[in-house]
Amino acid sequence: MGFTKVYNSAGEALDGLLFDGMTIAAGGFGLCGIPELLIDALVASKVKNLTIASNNCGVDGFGLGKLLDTKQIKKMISSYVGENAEFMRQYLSGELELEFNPQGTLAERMRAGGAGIPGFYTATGVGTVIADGKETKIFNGREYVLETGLVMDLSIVKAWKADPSGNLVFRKTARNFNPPAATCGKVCVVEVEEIVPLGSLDPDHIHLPGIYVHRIIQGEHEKRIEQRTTRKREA
Amino acid sequence: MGFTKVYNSAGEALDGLLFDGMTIAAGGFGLCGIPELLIDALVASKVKNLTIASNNCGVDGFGLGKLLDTKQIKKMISSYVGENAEFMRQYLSGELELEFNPQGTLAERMRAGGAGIPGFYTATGVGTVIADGKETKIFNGREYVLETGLVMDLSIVKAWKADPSGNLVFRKTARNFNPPAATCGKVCVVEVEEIVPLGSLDPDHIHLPGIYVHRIIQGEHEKRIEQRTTRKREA
Amino acid sequence: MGWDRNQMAARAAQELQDGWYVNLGIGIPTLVVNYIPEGVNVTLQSENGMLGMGPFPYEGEEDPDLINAGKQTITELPQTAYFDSAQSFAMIRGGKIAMAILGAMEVSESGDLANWMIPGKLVKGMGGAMDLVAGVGRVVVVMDHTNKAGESKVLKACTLPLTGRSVVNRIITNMGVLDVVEGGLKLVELADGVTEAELRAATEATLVN
Amino acid sequence: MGWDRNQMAARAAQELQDGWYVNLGIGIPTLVVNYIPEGVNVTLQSENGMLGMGPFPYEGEEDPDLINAGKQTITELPQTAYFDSAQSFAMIRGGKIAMAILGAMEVSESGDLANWMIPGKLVKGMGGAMDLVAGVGRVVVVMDHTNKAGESKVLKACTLPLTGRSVVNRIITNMGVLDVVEGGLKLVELADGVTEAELRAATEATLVN
Repeated sequence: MGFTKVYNSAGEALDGLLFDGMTIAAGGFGLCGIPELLIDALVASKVKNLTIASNNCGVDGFGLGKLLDTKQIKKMISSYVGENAEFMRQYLSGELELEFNPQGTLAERMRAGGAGIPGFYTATGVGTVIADGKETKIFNGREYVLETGLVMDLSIVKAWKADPSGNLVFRKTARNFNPPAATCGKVCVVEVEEIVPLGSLDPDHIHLPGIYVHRIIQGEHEKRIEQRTTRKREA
Repeated sequence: MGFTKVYNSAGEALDGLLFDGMTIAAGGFGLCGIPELLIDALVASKVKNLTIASNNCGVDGFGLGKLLDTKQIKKMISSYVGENAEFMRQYLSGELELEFNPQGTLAERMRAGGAGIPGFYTATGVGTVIADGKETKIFNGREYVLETGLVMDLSIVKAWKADPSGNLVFRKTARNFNPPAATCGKVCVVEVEEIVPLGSLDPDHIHLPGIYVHRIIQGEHEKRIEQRTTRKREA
Repeated sequence: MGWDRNQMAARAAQELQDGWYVNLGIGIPTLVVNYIPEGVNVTLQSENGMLGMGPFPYEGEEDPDLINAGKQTITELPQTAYFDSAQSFAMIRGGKIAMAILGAMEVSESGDLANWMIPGKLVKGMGGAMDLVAGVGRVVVVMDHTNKAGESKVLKACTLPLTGRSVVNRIITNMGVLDVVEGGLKLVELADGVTEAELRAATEATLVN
Repeated sequence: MGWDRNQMAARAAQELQDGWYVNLGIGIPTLVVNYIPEGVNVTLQSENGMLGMGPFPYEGEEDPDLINAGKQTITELPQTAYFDSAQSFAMIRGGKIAMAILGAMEVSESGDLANWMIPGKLVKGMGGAMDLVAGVGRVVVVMDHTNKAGESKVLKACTLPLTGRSVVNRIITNMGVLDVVEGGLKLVELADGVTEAELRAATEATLVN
């Protein structure tokens, strides 16, 4: 059994996979379910001119925002800038390319790329700038725009648990973009909170089968909360 | 709480949904995970000229094969005839229309129909009769054929467990076509082995969220085995 | 004069029907959940991957793995199901959600909606809004009738980049309720203390009978 | 003369590499699992929705909810994962499976494959074969070199409806192993007791050096 998917650190897990100008799909929504350790390893690697497909770009100074600070990102493919000041600043100043994708189109483009579907039609964005320059087609009297599948050089993903064969389980809304992002990379590296023994995951409860996963690391996650909202207990 | 998804019988669950010439998506692979009770109710209803999208058409005298015996099916959309003698006989004699779809294309057409995707490109079937008369397009130097999303009047589906909100859990390989079939019907009726109380399914373990499910029944299933293969215990 | 944010949310809540699956946008739409009528059981979808969104957690019970599309910590309910973003937008695009209630920067008389950017000034991003307006059964917009400068946000044509073309069914503002119909907007209801003349004066869009 | 079914399967098993995900077709390919070399860990995909297919169950332990693509009762392994048909073919179409080993009625020198129907006579259906040959990394065909009438099944061009065009990489028959290369087929290996002259005589396709 020479073959193993389990690596000791994020740096090791990315060894040999990085090159300047590469494309990366990243899981996560806001700061929820983001591959914190792999992002730190990308910062440490100093790989540059990255094109990253991710719904958001973290926040100022955390998550993918760290790679904005170090100017390692050439282009983002995202649906939301939101309150990320440095993201907006780099985009408005022209330092950063930004390809806006509607959130569902981005998720479907990742899934399609992983599923061998090079193009699909959606009504999302028809009649808006999103459809500019794209082919459209009428189905049953309605206009749809052709969107393409995304195939990226690398996927970086955060899951809750993995077994050594790479079967993944996610937790609550931290699942989000992670499974589709995992499928669209030529190589998929996953960080988890816990690697559990083979056979300890119920085969009916696996969210993403190990075939999509090439390398796994276990580590500690900060899991920062972006908007802490609570209610008071009734007296 | 006037609104409920739970019905008392397959006949009740199909009440008001059936009409001659309608289209139906059915879950199941071979005889595994097929909606036995809803098929029986379709036989009893005498609804006719059905177009059914299902990977197989049961076997002689069981599963969807029952609807072949009663000549209620006008057209099948399937990937496999296999050893179903009556299916092959009706097709070769011209009594039954048969639209062959590659298995993966059929599954994806169901998923696409349910996901608001009216068309997608696949390399499957390029250069074969499957691509005859269909649009093709080159992406990155390779030819792909345009396949359409399937939207059917009704989905009939078999799951293992449901909660009253329609959240579904499947068991082992009985999952198969059931989730994509469930999503592509304008109305989806599901039969399960057990309806469990709300809150008893782990929200991370739900295979198909209740939003796709309109009516649910619980009942007894024969679950016939098509090919019983075993090995001997070592002495 | 007219409705405040909570009254607008309460009015929007009257749009909901028993058994519906609904997506609520960020801002005023979030408040709708506080006014769902008795006996009306709706399930809230959060497009980051959840059906059956519950209220904010009690202090100390926040879970970083459980947030809504506005990145706020929330809780689950007995009927909750989680799924990934591709599945989430499959159900949105596939028309499985009965209604979306969204905020807006501008709405036009033909139902065009703009709510994701102000060129050169504010780049928010469309998030899931373009998918929602293209996919859900019915789109209700909740917003102030005019901007801070007193200019109408209910226009003949939007001036900002669109989120969707001909997608809005009903507009609920602080001044009343308008439906998008053939030829323009139709007044459905006036807010408390607002006259038809006042609403007409604050509306750039064509009003039809 | 040449290899029997089990020897063909054993030869096909030599194609497997450690860590690979593989799909085995119905018939002789099913036997490949009995000959996987020591130290080579492969995971079998069954296109009806399973990775990590185990052996047949012990008598009395058959589970109607657990079958393979040939509808045979099987078992699960510690690494098994189940999924639906859309996900199953997403991974097939998406190139995640390293190799498929399939049976065939005919193969051509340009790698065309026919294995799903004989017009007017036998309608089997393509099942998942068209998706497999279009999607997986490498396609190996295992079949008899000739039909019952002694006619070559290794042809210049297929006569039956195709499963895929230019999709086969390697052909393993009872007479030997052939690779699809530029200009025709290249002899890789002769089966035990088969001469090159015998193989050439039984092959309609062009053989190149």
